[in-house]
Amino acid sequence: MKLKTYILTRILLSIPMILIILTIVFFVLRVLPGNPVLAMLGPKAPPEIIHAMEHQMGLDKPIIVQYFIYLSHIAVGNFGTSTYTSLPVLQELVQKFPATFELTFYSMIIAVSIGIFFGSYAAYNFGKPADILARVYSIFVYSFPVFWFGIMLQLIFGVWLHWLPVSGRSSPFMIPNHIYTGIYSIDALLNGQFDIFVDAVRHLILPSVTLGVVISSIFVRMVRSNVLLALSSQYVIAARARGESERKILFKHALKNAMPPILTIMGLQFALLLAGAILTETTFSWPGIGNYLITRISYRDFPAIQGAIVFFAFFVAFISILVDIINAWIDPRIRY
Amino acid sequence: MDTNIEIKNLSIEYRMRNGTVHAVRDADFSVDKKETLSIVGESGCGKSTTGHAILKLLPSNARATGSIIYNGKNILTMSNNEIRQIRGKHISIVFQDPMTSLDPIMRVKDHFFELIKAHDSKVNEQEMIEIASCALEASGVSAKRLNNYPFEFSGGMRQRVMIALAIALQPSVIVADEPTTSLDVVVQEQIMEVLKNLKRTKDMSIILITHDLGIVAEVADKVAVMYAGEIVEYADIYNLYKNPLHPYTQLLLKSVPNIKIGDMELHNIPGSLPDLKNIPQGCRFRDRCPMVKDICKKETPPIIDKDGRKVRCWLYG
Amino acid sequence: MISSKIVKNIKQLMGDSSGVLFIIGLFLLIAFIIMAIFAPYLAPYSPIKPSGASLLPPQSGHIMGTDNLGYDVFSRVIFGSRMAFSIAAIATSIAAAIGIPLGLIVGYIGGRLDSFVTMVMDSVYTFPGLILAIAIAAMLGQGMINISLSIAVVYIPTYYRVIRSQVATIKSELYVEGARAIGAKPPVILSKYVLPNVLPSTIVVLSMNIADAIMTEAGLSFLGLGIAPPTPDWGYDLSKGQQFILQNDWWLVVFPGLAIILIVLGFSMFSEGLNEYLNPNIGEKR
Amino acid sequence: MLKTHKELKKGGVTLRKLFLLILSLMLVVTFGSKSFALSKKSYIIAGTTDKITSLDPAKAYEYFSDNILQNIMGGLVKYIPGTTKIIPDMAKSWKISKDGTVYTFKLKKNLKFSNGDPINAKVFAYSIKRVIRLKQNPAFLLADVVKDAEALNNNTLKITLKYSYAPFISILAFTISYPVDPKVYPANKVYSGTPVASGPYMVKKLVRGQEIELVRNPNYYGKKAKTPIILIKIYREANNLYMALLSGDIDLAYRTLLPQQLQQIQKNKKFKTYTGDSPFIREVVFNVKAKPFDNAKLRRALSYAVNRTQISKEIFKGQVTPLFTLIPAGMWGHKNVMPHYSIKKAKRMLKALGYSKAKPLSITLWYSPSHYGSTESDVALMIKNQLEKTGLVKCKVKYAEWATYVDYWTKGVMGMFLLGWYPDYFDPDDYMWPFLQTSASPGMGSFFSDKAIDKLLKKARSTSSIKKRTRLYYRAQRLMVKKAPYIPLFQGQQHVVAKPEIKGILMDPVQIFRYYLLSK
Repeated sequence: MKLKTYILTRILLSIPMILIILTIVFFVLRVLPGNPVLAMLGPKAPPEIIHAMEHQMGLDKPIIVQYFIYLSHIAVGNFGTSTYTSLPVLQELVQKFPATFELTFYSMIIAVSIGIFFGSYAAYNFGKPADILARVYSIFVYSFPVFWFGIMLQLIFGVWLHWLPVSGRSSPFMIPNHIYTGIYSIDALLNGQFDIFVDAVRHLILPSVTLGVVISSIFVRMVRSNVLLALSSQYVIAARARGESERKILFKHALKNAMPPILTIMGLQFALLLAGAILTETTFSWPGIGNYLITRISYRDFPAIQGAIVFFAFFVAFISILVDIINAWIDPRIRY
Repeated sequence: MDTNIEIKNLSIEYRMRNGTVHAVRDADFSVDKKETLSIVGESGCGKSTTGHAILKLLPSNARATGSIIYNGKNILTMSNNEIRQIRGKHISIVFQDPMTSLDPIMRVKDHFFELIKAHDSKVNEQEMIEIASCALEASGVSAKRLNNYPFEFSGGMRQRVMIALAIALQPSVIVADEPTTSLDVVVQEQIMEVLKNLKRTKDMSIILITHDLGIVAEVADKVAVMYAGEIVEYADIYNLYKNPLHPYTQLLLKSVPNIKIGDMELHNIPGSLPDLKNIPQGCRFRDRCPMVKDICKKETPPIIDKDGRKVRCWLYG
Repeated sequence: MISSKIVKNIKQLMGDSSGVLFIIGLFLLIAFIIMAIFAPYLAPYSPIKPSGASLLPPQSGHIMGTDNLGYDVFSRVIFGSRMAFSIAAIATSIAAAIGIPLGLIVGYIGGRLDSFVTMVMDSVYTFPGLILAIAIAAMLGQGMINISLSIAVVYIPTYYRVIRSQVATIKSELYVEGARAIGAKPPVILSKYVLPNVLPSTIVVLSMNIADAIMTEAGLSFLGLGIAPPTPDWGYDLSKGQQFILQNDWWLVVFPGLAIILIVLGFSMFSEGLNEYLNPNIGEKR
Repeated sequence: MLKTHKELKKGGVTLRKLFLLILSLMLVVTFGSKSFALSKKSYIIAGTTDKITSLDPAKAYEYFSDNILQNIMGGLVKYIPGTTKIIPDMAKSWKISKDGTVYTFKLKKNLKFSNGDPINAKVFAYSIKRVIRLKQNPAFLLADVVKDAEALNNNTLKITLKYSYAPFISILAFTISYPVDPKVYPANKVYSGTPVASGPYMVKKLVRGQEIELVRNPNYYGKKAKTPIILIKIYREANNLYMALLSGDIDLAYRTLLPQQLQQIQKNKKFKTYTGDSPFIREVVFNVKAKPFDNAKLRRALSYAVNRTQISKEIFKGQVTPLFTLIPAGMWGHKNVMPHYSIKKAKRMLKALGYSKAKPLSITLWYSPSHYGSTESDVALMIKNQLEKTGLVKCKVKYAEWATYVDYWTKGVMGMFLLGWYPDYFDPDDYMWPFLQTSASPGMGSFFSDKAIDKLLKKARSTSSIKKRTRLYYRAQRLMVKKAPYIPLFQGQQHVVAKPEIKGILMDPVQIFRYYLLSK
């Protein structure tokens, strides 16, 4: 199978998954108590306006009809209109997405680097103090509630030491001149605005370290056990028997071979990262989709809640496709 | 003849969660230049462990004592870097399972490149391809397949690649650790042909680890018979087959009706290996030995020199 | 059976790191279980009635201080263990009660049903659990049962997947085939041959899940979707305490936070140790 | 062979170099200069936890949206800053007909919106009619009283009322009456784009839940705003706001730090705290149609058990003032009439109603956890504890998110719940009518109805003499005590915490926060 065909098949395979999540989300939210129309119009709205609005939103139709309307709307990229802001939900989500992406991306980089270096180092020093340290680290950090850890970092580096900003994505007026991607750290570099780049990175440090470190606990454990498995395999012994240096054995053979399972699990853990992102975003006032979702829940803004969750579903699906493609690229066996 | 590698008093233990396994005890043997030594025994008797010890490839929970002298130096006390320079260039090994011995995500040529670069970083790619092609052709694989991945090869072909890798830098010793066990009969024959050719054409000693007495008869010059971690008999091939001394060797040879047939194995002897975690006093073979005496249960037999042959049995003491 | 094995091998367990983990984890868990069972005897005050002035720092009489309404933090931490265990237990047992039989039956039957249910389960599994729990918790509203339910939904696929994949392998093994050949009915085969074989890994998953469930509950409480006050709950107390940490009223955050960290630590050490004890496949080869 | 060894070493060196490079980069980033593109004097950054819903005057109906509108728009009349006195704004003068139903306004000349479109009588007529047509939340303020609005000529506006209505001029000072640009704001749809300004500032950028950037309106007819740019950062929680303040991210915090944070920062010399009265009130609402709250005696008994001083002191650190009527202190007509805390009386009355220790009164108190800030659960719990202190009450506490809460109270689901009130216009009428008048009280979830009170309130509306109206409201308040449909709890305060260099912070009794007076 060519890589292209493989990618196409993989994308087709993820459609049912998205459909299932869409269905669950739809029916879960439809049972929520609280009339969204009333929430939108306020208690003093006259009944005829309420009915008109219900009609306009299609809430007076049978639920199964509503379901299919909803699916057909999503298929054409219509996520509905927020009852809170009267803006198209998709537009709001697209506006918030770069922030979430930036946070998760940098957290992932931190988590993956800690995971790979610490995990493979521990596996390589199996049973030695470094290994025990890695295990203690992963178990300990895993039990940190994300928001608790975030607050502690805020306290230490923001409030006490005044080193780093504790909330938001940028200092006032420190926004890149031209927005290409919406990811400030990248846009600033594209514009050549170094001061803005520094500002964006300063804002990124605490939230992405919070999320990255907490997630890294899982990665350390996972990399350790997979590299351990790879290190005990015959081809590693064979490479050693050929006179290959230990460092090369670790990186070229063990780590590279451990990569497909690691990547697959990392792809799965990406879901955990997103969940953590919601807590991190709320802790650091990071203006992303997680913050958006939590705010809108208190307003019973149905289309927005639904939209945010659906958006997450697409994001997760996209990442798992990406992971599979990278795997296929690393490991030729998958491609064929 | 010059001695190429000499093993003295080699003992190896594995420390496991539930006790210590005494895998090899007091092994003594040597291999001369151009000579083929065969280590035979049932599976689990410590012969592979001995083979791996020669390249210092034992797992981290293993502890080896004694000495393995190569070029006047003890391999067991070498630093990682010293042994690294010997592996693949001076002593190489062919493993039992060719299916897992090649890195699945590396092309065949990359395996050769890795080997060559590990020992001489100055070689350019053209030279490396030449060396690799040469070695592959010598083991019966077309040089055209250098660009293939391991999973595109059959088991037999992979073993040929492994052999090619082992001989590429013209080492003086090759350890062949049950090179044919996991292959089917026809392929076994082919691989043995390759080994026999090597023995003829290249200037190297081979340590052949096997439980196949047929193969032993075909290629070995000397034989060390191992049982439960001990070498029970050590002799040249002619004497061993003509007049086996140790009861175990005798049983082995009896269980093979025709040594010319290559696939006879040792499972015909009643009883099983003792538990290597807690070995009782006395001879390790006594429970299966037809000629067992009282002393066998009380005292461990020493190595006895008989007519220039070595045997570990009270029958001769 | 397993427990007697454990006792027998306890000395041997202490010999390596996973054994130490297991023992520490077990010790922590026992401490918390005792705390939950004997909460009324251990706690000096009622957790839902003011017992002193507000915001007292730790001192004799209030060893963990009091919160802004004068509730005794120590008593709330002790009673909070009940909530943690209840939610974790209810959530994981609902998840297990649905996930395990479903995995057994679907895995045994196989075919199209299998691929359909597996697809549904995989979809839920790959979706961020907390986000799903948030949506469901927001829908169901406050209360222990509701929170447990929303957490349970997230963990059903975990059990389903573990059980189904094992059933798929076990059902083709010789002794199961044999049982089928002599005419044993599917329920008998499932309960007599398959279930005992999948149980050990289920126990590991179970104890890992409990740790996860406690974390998820704390997360929900942090987002204001958890237990309604004044019911003692670590997650709620922690998020409430965060409003005071900047005034250096540190005890409101440190103690409930520590309780969460320690109980999660207990469960994950316990399950990690158990896992390596039951499946000692990695490590000895190298 | 030897080379390999060297290479290994070399590899180690490059790795170390890379590590150093990353480390130094991190240091630069951590301590790097915070160079700003603008001079410090040219902007002020404010922080808040409030949220914006709509900036269309026809829809805006909660504090923050209204407050922004008050800084970017203007109306016919306005309050003198720092007082409750109303003066002309876009109007030059006005006349009221003798029967009090026809208002005729003369407008100032050459008024312009920020986009250059003219503001004239037609624009006003369009805007008022648009509000009534759109029937959004605050529309009743105009719809209930305005019969018609028409432009007599470019500069003359005539508004006809349905009946004589004394507080009408106050309504004209409220955001609902602000003119909007007919070319931009559609006649039959709420507008959700960037607002067209008529006030000192205009909105340059609005990111919901994140920030609002205000810049000077070049076409403003009045005094220009002191500071060119105001940036308002929006935080999710008081903690985030407090931390931003402490770490110097913002120049001032306005609405709403937690009481304990405020208490703490008052001791901090790096900041200045400003405190003023607020017209905001909080109360417990009884649904007088729901059992057991349909009994006025029971409601009174419960109101004796509530200790407002404890709530004020312990939860709000004294930052709120106990209130014993619906009209806040500082406003004419205010009279503290409701009974003070007396647990003895509460016990006696409850016993008289047949409740005992063995058979306590079992009730549920509802609250909404985030709408009134995170202190709300504490208020609910403290009231619960106070009621239970009688020993005759068993009180459960339940909560619902705001949207559900609104749904619940309009449907009468909740029998006893916490609510707050921020006035639409500064007049006692706005504290009495919506609570007690038969047609309005369902909107408050109380469903209270009393013919005598209805009559008094109606009369007070159409009377213009303040003296007479004061007397009418006194009588209405005394009548209310007997029925006790509400337990007023306290009256808020407004607090601003700012860096000392920020000038122009004005604590206004109407609680209009004027960003255009700020400077540094």
